Amino acid sequence: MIDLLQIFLSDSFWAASLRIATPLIFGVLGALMCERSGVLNLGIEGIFVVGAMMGWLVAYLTGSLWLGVIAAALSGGLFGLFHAILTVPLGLSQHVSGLGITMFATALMSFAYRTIFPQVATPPRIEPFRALDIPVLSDLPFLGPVLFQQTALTWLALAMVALVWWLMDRTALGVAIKAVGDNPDAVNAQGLSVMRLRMGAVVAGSALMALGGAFLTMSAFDAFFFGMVNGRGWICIALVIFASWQPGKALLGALLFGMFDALQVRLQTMAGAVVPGQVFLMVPYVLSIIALIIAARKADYPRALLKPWFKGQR
Amino acid sequence: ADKVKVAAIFTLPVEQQWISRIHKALNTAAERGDIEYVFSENVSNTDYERVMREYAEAGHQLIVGEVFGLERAARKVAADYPETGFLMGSSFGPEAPNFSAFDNYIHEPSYLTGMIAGAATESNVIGMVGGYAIPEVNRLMNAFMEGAREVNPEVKFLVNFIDSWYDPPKAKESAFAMMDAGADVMYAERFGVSDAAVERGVKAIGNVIDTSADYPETILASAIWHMEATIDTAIAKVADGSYEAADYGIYSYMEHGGGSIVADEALVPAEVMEAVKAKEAEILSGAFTVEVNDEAPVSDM
Amino acid sequence: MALPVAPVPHALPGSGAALIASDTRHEMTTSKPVLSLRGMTKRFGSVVAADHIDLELARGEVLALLGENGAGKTTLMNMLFGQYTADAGSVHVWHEDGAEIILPPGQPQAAIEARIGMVHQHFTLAENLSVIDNILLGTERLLHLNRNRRAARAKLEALMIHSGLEAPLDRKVRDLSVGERQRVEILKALYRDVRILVLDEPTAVLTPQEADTLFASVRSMVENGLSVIFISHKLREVLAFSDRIAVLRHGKKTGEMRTAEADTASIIRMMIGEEHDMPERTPGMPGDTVVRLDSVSVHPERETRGLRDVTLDLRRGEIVGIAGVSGNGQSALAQILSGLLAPDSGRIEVGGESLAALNPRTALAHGIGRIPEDRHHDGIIAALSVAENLVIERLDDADVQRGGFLRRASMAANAEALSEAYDVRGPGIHARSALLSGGNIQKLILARVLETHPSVILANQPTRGLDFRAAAEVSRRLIAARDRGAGIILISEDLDEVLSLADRVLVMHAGELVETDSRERASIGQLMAGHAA
Amino acid sequence: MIEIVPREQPSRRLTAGVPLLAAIGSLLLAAIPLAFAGAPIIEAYGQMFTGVFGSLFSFTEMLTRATPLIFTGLAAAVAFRAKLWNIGGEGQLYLGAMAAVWVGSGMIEGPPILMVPLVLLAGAIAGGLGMLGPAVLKTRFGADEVVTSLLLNFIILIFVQMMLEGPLKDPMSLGWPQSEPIIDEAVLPQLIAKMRVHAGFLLAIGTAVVAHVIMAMTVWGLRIRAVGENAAAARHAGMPVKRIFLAVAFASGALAGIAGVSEVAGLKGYLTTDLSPGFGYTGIVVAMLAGLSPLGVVAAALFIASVFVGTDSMSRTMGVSSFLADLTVSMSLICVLLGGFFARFQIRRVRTEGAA
Ligand SMILES: Nc1ncnc2c1ncn2[C@@H]1O[C@H](COP(=O)(O)OP(=O)(O)OP(=O)(O)O)[C@@H](O)[C@H]1O
Ligand SMILES: Nc1ncnc2c1ncn2[C@@H]1O[C@H](COP(=O)(O)OP(=O)(O)OP(=O)(O)O)[C@@H](O)[C@H]1O
Ligand SMILES: [Mg+2]
Ligand SMILES: [Mg+2]
Repeated sequence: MIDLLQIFLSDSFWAASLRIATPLIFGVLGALMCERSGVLNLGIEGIFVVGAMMGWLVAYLTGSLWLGVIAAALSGGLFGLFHAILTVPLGLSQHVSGLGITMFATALMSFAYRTIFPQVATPPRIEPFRALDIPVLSDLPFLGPVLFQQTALTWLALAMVALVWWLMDRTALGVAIKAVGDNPDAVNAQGLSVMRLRMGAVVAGSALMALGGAFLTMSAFDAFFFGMVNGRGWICIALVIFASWQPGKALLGALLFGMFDALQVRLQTMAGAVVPGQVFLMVPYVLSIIALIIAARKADYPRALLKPWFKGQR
Repeated sequence: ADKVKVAAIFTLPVEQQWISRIHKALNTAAERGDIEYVFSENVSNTDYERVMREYAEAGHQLIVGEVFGLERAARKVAADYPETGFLMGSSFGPEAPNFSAFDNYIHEPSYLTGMIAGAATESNVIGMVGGYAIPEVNRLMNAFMEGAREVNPEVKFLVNFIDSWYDPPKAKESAFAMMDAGADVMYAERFGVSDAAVERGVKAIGNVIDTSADYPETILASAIWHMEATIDTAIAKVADGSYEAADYGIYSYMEHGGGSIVADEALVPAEVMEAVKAKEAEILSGAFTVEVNDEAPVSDM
Repeated sequence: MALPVAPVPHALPGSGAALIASDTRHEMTTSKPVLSLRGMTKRFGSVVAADHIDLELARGEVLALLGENGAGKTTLMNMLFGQYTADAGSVHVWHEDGAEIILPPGQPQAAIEARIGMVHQHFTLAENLSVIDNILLGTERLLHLNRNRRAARAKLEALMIHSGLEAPLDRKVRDLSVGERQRVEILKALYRDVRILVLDEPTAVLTPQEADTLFASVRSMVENGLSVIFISHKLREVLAFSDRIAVLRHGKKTGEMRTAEADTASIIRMMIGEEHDMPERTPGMPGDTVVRLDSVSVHPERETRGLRDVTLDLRRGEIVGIAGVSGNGQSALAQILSGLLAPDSGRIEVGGESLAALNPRTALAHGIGRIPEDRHHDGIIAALSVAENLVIERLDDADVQRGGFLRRASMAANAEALSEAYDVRGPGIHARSALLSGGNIQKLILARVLETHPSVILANQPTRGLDFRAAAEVSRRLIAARDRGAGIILISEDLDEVLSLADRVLVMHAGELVETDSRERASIGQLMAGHAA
Repeated sequence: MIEIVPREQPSRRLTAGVPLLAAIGSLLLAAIPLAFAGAPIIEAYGQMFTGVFGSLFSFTEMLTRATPLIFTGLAAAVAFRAKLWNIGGEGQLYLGAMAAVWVGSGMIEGPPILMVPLVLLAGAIAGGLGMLGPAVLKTRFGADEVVTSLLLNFIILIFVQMMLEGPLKDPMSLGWPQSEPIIDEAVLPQLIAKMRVHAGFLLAIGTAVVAHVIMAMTVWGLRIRAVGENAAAARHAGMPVKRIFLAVAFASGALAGIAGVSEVAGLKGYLTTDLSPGFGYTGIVVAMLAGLSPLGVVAAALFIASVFVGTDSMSRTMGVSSFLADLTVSMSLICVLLGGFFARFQIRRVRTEGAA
């Protein structure tokens, strides 16, 4: 118990929680944008891979991290556009299209990587984002290490929470996106374009997801590996429902998951001798399910989620 | 002479450290002109047997790979193609007439790196991050721990498995957590651990491959696996028609050049180096045997 | 697009809920046209929903568009508004200054810019959004801060006062009653300062009072130059509120006339091309009690009104009509009898057995046939075929299954027979019932319910949205069932319907049920509003 | 401008032709990565064909790979029919496999005629319970089953790992985390000597037929469809909606569980954590491609397996990266998806003139 208390009091635990949460924040915000507009994007896992690979590759080729970030967002958006075309104007099954995008993106990135680097034993490395050392702030006790020794991408993620919240909750565009996810007929009858709103939301959301992948190769690590996304995209699909499609709660959900994960590592090392290590690996997932049960409220469900819409049909 | 046709089948991409050693040895042989080399990577367990048969049917003379988790199937295939040589990473023994087994028996250099780590730690806490608790990993960790204990009976270990071969960010977080708990030397079984060590300015011990150039001032020493001895022996035997089922595990031992230690002499004190050298000599002479222990290691703090 | 926030143009000093007498109506002959539809044509597969229809609308005119279910009314209006892309034809609109424009087909945005507003037959509201968000949707620049809405809110509030249409601006639409939703729909159109307003069956879900209020407000705006096309199946409304009538049949316009010169019989003749008589009410012959509710109470929950101490006796061979403004507890009452809701206190006696609650299964077992209020939601499973929908309440019967296997042939025979008997028209018994029109869906449900000869029938809004021929058919069937000895509870907001069918009338208000002997619209209306008679 | 309108009758010719067109389309697309990798394209196509139809071996290998996909495809198809979004097929597959090795590795012994059904039953129950959990959480607490069943995949896989390092570990495995082998009596027999295809394949076909009969011809099928299409109306009509929902959940999980049994008892002989390369997830795709029709699932699974096995084998003979197989499968998936669209809808031009 004392140990647990120590963990919770240590700044490095909280810093780790935020670090682990960062890719999830991007991902869950992206998923939220898509689903708010009525489109489920199961392509997320693959789009993470795209972001991880393209961000890293462009940074490696150009030497510029920010170009990498932009490339990740653009290529994520491109795959999002693909999903959007299949599911919005063509109205194809969002489940299949999403899973298809994940398979396609993952395979394409693997194939491309192997074709570009046929004979490497260890992948080339880049100089990744470093913790921002902000004078004074970084030296604050507790808050300094937790908040102000993170990399620029973590800050970007937090900024995105604010931006998405502002967009969804404070602007007419956000209202329109929510409306199109709720009842496309309402949007159409008011003279707005269902297609453009949905496609825009899916593309933007997918770009955000890709940033989550980029964080993995450009901030959390400095190289691309096959399989390194390791289910993080799926976690975001779960978190967005936990968050009831709200940006604030999305941040909370991602942080909770990051916290559970950071806790898991520490508990496993401490008590690994007594309990099988796997018990701790399950912790984040089990606690997420419990959190979902407690939080399950469905009022805000985007009612048109998964439902294709065609002009002039009922 | 004709080139030996060799095919390799890996269940993971060739970047995986363990596999990269086999791949490297095969590539070296191919560059030398001894073999014609093809490979399939990332082959799932379900497809492995088919791929073995496809290569065997295609007339490859030697098939290299790893059959952990599909021993029975692989041995059945080998039995169906007695003319083909199979050289497989396996925890079990060889099987006549043509199924040979090897494994990463570099517990000896691991023991030696353990000595260096044990001497280097000031907090007396060493952190170890692994992928999965499988024998191939466990035996190296256990030897490492024994080595560290020999020079430093006070030393304690933190052990963690991340349940993934390829999640450097996760391995990194694991390493950070251990450093928070006091570890000042890290055993880097996975990618990501040394990165964490660099960031926090602590030392790390490498495993299987030499990454010291990537992490300046950080890697004290590494236990290196060399597959050349294993591969070259097998190729030679196939070439002269004398290939038969045998235990190739010993070719990973130090006496065959299958395992070695590289240490950064600038970071390791001379007297420690001396002790290590002495132990290395004992191992090579057979005066000292490093125990092979496949049990999963656990934290003892 | 940004709308300049202007003062309400159709401002009126006060608005009465009284009917506006027909002599205050405009004389359309003197007015200029604001809208002209020419040669409008729309095909859906093999169906020609609209076949070269021409229609004119004058400034300040109220045009009623009539026709049976499926005649093409909604299709025509959807083409006007750009929801559907017309196959042929053009839409001409004249601005105040006399300039003529032709609307590009298939673009609601263009219709909106030409200041045409449409209230759709089915709600087009985003339920998770607030009323104000729904109304302002599409009127603001997309990055407009939606907190910055003082002007818009002021405009809306003025609009609500002047139109007499009140809606809670900050509530989520999902929490509103259908009546409130209908008002939001109309406010949505009016907010855009429309010159032409299309109302597609605006009163289908409104109470007579609400309908009167609505038309009064519309009338007052018409005085100020608004032009209106409205669609309705309620001839009383049409006769009371329109200036002119246009009738569609099978996608073609079959006639037009001045309302002043029209009467029910002539309209019907134009709609169906033949005479048609309405069912006559014959007195019932009440027998012994089949259902008794004994001081049943339900706690109110969120937006559904509860019940307070409701006691009700239903006898064989009678129709008990329950009048009242919807939202006063009717749905709780209906749910209890359907077996979807357990009362918090009180007993239910069915067929001599006293129960704390029913469930759908026991309700069916006790011979209670249910015609649900929302036929799409509760009544049918749209993706299943007509034949399947006809048996979903009795899947265990021997003519439906044997050893778990469906008896398709017998089901088909059953469906053929019932479709014939109840005149269920559609693409066939094996087609998805989604393809049936509302009226035919209702006939399907009626067939399913009546075929089992239930001793009790709960008919909740059984003719809502039906054209008069379909509605008359439903009425006739209910009367026949009664005469066969069934006890029927008829819940309806349509007082005319209650009066024309019921042997006894009860009024529901605020969760209480009061019996009345009166057959006067006015005095029942008083009860419905909560005033003692 | 164009408008998308549904065909009155889904085109028969197209419905039949779509898989063919899609296959051709995706194969044409595969030329792009092939060209990038510098392989001779025509020859590659020949190899792709040979990879599936070139020998009895390659053909049976395709059937072997299709077998688990049929089961997981059926699991998804049945659940999705009732609008139960079971994304947890992968986890349920492992539960089934775990139960199979638990029961079938010597705990009980008996003649094959008893052991095989027993092992299947154990796997089915384990998988069924694996989906019953999320379904109960849904009916009791309203917790979304997409999330819970998805997260359970991770939990179950970690749990399997734990069991394989603990109680289920084979003491003879030299420390490698794998279960004891299934005893011979519980093994699903080989269909053809020396070929891997096993009785699980016939069982899969049989199961698909039974599922088809149930869905199309029985009252239960009608009830399941009713609940899926409109639960409110089903309840109103007196159907025990919750019970049906839970029963479907159990059946769906059981089907995925049998996929696991079939893999361990028919193919691998024992359980490891890399038993399935994502069969649970691919099953969802198979089901959707099949339009949730049980017989369609068989066709879709055979198609996906053919593309995979053919391309995988071709990548080896042509010396291109074996990631090409996954790439081609994903491309053909998208092609089939698009093809289905053209069978159901037509695109027509609409006039845009008229603005004055
Ligand atoms: N989106 C559509 N797809 C296919 N057919 C349609 C569609 N909309 C309308 N129809 C067809 O057009 C015809 C006219 O339908 P419409 O909705 O215009 O009738 P209506 O006159 O409004 O009937 P009601 O009085 O019941 O509202 C119908 O018979 C139907 O076959
Ligand atoms: N999506 C559709 N595709 C094809 N036909 C349709 C479709 N929707 C409706 N129809 C056809 O339209 C006709 C009338 O439909 P409509 O919905 O206008 O009927 P309705 O009586 O107005 O229903 P409601 O009273 O519920 O408004 C029916 O004959 C039906 O077969
Ligand atoms: Mg209608
Ligand atoms: Mg209509």
